[in-house]
Amino acid sequence: MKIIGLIITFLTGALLFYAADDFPAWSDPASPASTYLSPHFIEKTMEETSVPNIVTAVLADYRGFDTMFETAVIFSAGVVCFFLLRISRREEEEPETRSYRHVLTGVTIQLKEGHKMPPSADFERIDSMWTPPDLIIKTGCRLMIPFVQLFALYVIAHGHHSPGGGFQGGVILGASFILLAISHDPTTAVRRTSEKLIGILCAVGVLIYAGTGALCLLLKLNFLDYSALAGILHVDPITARSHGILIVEIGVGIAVLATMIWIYNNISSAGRYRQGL
Amino acid sequence: METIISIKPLLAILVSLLVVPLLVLSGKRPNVREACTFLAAAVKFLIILSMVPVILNGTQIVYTIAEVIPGVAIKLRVDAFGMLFALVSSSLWIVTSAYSIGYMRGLKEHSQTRYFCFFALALSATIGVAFSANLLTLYLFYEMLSFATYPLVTHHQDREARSSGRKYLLYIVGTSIGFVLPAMLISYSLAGTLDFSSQGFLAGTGSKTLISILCFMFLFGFAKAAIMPFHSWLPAAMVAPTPVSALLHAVAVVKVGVFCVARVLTGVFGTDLLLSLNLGVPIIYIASFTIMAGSLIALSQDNLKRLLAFSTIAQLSYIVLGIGLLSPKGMTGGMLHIAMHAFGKITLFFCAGAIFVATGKKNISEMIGIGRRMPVTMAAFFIGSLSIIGMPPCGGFISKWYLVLGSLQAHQMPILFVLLTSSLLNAAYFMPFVYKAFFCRPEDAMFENKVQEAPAFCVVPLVITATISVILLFYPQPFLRLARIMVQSITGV
Amino acid sequence: MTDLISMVVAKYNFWIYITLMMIGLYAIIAKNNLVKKIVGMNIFQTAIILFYVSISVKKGATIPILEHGHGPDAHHVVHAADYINPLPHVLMLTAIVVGVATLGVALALAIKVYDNYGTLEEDEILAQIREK
Amino acid sequence: MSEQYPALLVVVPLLSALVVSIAGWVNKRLCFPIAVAALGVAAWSAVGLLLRVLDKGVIVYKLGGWSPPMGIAYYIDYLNGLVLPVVAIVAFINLIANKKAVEQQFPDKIGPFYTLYLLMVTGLLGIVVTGDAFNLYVLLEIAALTGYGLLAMGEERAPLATLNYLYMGTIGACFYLLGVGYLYIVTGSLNMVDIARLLPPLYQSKAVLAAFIICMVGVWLKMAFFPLHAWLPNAYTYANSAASSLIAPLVTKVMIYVMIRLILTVFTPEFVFTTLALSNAVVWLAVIAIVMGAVLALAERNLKKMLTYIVVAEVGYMVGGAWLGNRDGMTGAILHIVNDALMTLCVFMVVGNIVYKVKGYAFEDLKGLFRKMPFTMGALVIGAMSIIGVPPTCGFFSKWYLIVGAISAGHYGFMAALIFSSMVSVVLFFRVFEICYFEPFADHHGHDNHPGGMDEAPVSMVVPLLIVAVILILVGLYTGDIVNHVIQFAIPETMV
Repeated sequence: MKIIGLIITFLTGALLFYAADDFPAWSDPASPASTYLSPHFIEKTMEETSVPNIVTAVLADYRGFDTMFETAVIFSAGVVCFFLLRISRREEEEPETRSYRHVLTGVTIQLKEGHKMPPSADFERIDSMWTPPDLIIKTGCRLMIPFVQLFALYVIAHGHHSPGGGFQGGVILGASFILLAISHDPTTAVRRTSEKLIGILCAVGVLIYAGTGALCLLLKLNFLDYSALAGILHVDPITARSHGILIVEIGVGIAVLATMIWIYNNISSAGRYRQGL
Repeated sequence: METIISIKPLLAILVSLLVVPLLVLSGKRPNVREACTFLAAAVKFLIILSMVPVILNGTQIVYTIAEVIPGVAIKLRVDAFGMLFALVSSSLWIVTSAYSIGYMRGLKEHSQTRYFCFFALALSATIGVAFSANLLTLYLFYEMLSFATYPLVTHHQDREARSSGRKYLLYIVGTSIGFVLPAMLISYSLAGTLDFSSQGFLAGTGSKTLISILCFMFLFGFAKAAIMPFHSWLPAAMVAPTPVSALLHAVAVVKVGVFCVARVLTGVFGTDLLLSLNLGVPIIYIASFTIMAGSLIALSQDNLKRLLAFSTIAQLSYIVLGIGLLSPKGMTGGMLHIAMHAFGKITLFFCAGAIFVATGKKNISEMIGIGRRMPVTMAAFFIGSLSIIGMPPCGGFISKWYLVLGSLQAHQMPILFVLLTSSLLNAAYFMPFVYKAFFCRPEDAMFENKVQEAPAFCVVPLVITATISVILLFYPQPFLRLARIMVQSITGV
Repeated sequence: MTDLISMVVAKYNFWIYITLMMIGLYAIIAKNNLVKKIVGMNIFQTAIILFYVSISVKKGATIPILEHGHGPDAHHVVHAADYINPLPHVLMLTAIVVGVATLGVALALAIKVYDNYGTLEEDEILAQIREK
Repeated sequence: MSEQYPALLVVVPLLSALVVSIAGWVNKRLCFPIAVAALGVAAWSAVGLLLRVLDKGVIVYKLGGWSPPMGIAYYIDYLNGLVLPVVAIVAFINLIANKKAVEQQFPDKIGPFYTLYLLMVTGLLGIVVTGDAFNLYVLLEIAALTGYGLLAMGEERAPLATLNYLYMGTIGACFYLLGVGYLYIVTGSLNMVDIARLLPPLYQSKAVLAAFIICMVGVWLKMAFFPLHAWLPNAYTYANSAASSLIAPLVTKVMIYVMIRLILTVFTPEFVFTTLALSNAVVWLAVIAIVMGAVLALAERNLKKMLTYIVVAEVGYMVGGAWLGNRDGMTGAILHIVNDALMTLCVFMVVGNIVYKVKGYAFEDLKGLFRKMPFTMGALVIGAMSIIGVPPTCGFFSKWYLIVGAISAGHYGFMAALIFSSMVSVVLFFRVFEICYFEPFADHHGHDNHPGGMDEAPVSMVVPLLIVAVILILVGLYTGDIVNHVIQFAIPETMV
């Protein structure tokens, strides 16, 4: 296998080296890629979409359709992880011992052979792998998370004018929740953002994007032609494009946020949503 | 050539196809089911019969089902040759249906519904072959027949049936996919059409070698014609219930094989092309070899049905021989032999089945003296064997007569010798059995001297077919006229 | 010789990406550990991203975000030569996301495989399958 | 509304996937009707598009209102106009047929299953309809990712097999992406038609050659063209039946479509068949693919795995046909996309029904099935006839064109391979039929001694299956119309 691998690798490499001969030199301003489409994007974006960040404009408008599917890709990854890994409580085998923790004191007790504790506000059920989170990390993260989230919102909202946008912001936002899960434990994080909420948010995010597109379609223009929104938003068609981009970026942000959390939860706990990982 | 467009040929095919759901639905009530079969057989026969006068006037009936490939449609055309064959097989289906009832009920066979369904399907395919207007349609129905008969051949679902079924498919489907399909496609590439025409369509399209190769691919590809060395499926297929052997392996399936060969030789290559390439000679020698070898092997058989199978192999090659002679009389003889042999051979198979139903015996050596117990059956057997040998007062005489004339016309003297010898061989394997059946010494007889025939449903059909065999000598119309019309359209004589 | 050197220098972005890609490809084909294969897969994808992004570079140009897009100075003429090509960046944003999604699915599958066989070494798994 | 069909085709399944996903959390019973409605609309739009193409010619749909090459455009011409309805209808029928099977296999995960199913169909439809090379990559990945998810839920070996598929699929998609990058670097465009316009002066460029080879290898990996097929049999065999009967008919066929699209539209036949001297070698590779697929199928004692090897062989048919470089071969390849999708659907649905009832698909599980499940087996017979290539089932006619193409290209090896594979298919299927028909053996004939009556799959599974079986024959009978009115115009006139 190793030798076959080497042969294949070198054959591929040789082909690519061979082809590179005909490529324009690095950073050549006269290369076809830089002279064919990109001047139009660079020079006309402002007139056509009123968005200074050309990448954002191309991403969410000129090639908005790609981006919608990109969001759908990440959504499907979330669904796939859930579909493959999630083990429902019914299927999961009941552990021999059940552990409970006294909320105030932190004392834990174990009950053996299927005994249960009557429901009470003082005790909460915990998994056997539960470990108490470290105080310093817990506090440090608790301080950091709001700022991380604030920054994420800025990145989403300011995507028109600076590097950023729905994906980047969504990832940062998702990371803040993952940080919570890491610094505390998954159950705490899941308690804040229930699985159902995350699952629905994922779909809603993409739905905002695709729905905006479909709305344009209902307003008698082509799919994703944001200028159709001008009537609803009471602005001129060019500004409507800019606003349309913002709407879909928010959708992307929600979808990415939710999917990051969803994938993390499923993969980190192998679908069991247990504590103490 | 005048043609009229009519849906009748399609109806003739569809009748037995459409009756299948009825048969399935009425599976629980055998009487209704058998009534349906009869009805379908009768309707089919009447539809075909209603077309006879038109055909006898020299007109052809065409009907296009679908244009599937540019230049090639699934298309039906009824001409004299097809009509001859359709007439034979559809009339015999009625008789066989009656016989099937007697046989299957007499033996309390399982899965009778399935049996009748596939029988009906097989008949659809047979008529389809007879009425095909081009090679594609022919191939379509040919394959349909191959697969529809598989459940019939393997009806008993035991190990023996499975191995026979394997052999059956191997030979028949293997050759049709391996030889006919590529040959057909090469022909299409050469000529751009596949429609049969009276002088063929391959003339002047390919090199001599290619045409010769194609010719042999077709000849051997239609393995249902059982030309050696692709014959051994036929004896193996004798594991099937006897009505299947009778109608399919004496009439429908095997005759479809020779019909296809004849059709392709006349309609695809054309007699002129074959004569100019001198391809008739190898064909008649291959056929002659099959005749002689088949007859010789038949001599050594003890199992009655296997004997009949080898006899069939030999007789089928008569037809190929007749076509291969490429002389008007020879071709007439070959085509006539389809009808003559059909009535004779089906009688023999009916007799074999009747004996099996009545006594459970399959081997000739166990049937000494059977003539005293089943005189009617054995009398019919005698008539049938006379027809096969080609002696008056049976129809077989006429077709053999034409074959002899044909070989004279084609200046093929060695063939005369083949025809003569094989007739003697035929007599040699039938007559001792008939003789022993009737005239053995009383102490050798294996049966009580008491008449006890098979059920009436078994006996009546075989009496009918035997009678028709005799009548055909005195009144060979309309088969003779159909054959003549066809030959005239091919050769102009 | 100098030709070769100048060619190598002029197109060094391609050499780097090809090398990276070969490393990734080799890892996918030849490595025994399923997670190492996933890592190889990511290197492979990253190499392609590198390739695309390197296409977009233009000498003397800056990132494709217009200065003074709005406001008082907004209506000045934009020169295409001043900004790098935005399109590859857009494409690679998509490709990155696809890469992440693939990684997630691959890891989920690896977890399932580990659940079934208790190992991630391919030869050990195959040995287990053969035993059955 | 009819001018919006191109958008509806893709957007309706996408939107409904999202709605189904939400419905999965709220009320599971809503999932199936929504999915059916969505795919119904998609199938309707696909057929509508085909009719419009027949009526008015090529349709261009500009997404976001941006005209190409700035924005992304859909091009619907005769080629994808034909493939779209096939994809949509196959997905639709399979969805309905597998309702019970899905409920049986994933009682808790109905929502995610239908979500993935719809996303997969979205991806496949998008691949077929798009006219943008990069957009195709994104959709390729959607179809692939959801496919991994669907395939991995199956038997114990499914995740490993799918993981291997994922490695290969990712390499394939990345190769394609790389090829697109190479085209972009030399032309500066991503739109297929635009690239085709810019390419002719560059035909001698090494970069274009490399782009072509890389794209082809990538696509071949995805379609499991021999010798890159190793991932396919296991991945399809161990998956659950609802997924395998969606993916087996469609994914390889859609990838063949992509290959043909690249050859016909992007690189143009002049470049592929005239400038490059590769076609003979590829056809020989296809010959090996067909022969090896057939032989490997013979070695299997397991119905589903046997069928997966047949899929591998069929890929060889289409690649070979497309690369013969003449009109007949290309016609055969395109026609076979349609036919093979339908017949693979038929046989895999049969496996689905068998698994539903018998819980197995090894040869020994099949004993006595003709008696137990006569309708299912009847459909298997028709599907088998089509794969063998018996008229009037559709499989015969595409084989016809392929062989005629082989003859007119003078490539007798390919013709021999096709005929060999037909014969092997006879053996393959009749081996199965023998087991279903003969065993358990009757001890002595003459009496009805077969125990057990009918035990057929539910009506909702059998009826769609029978519909597919009838479609197999109908498509066969209408081959002439399909070729004359559609495929003929799908192939550029320059190809003779």
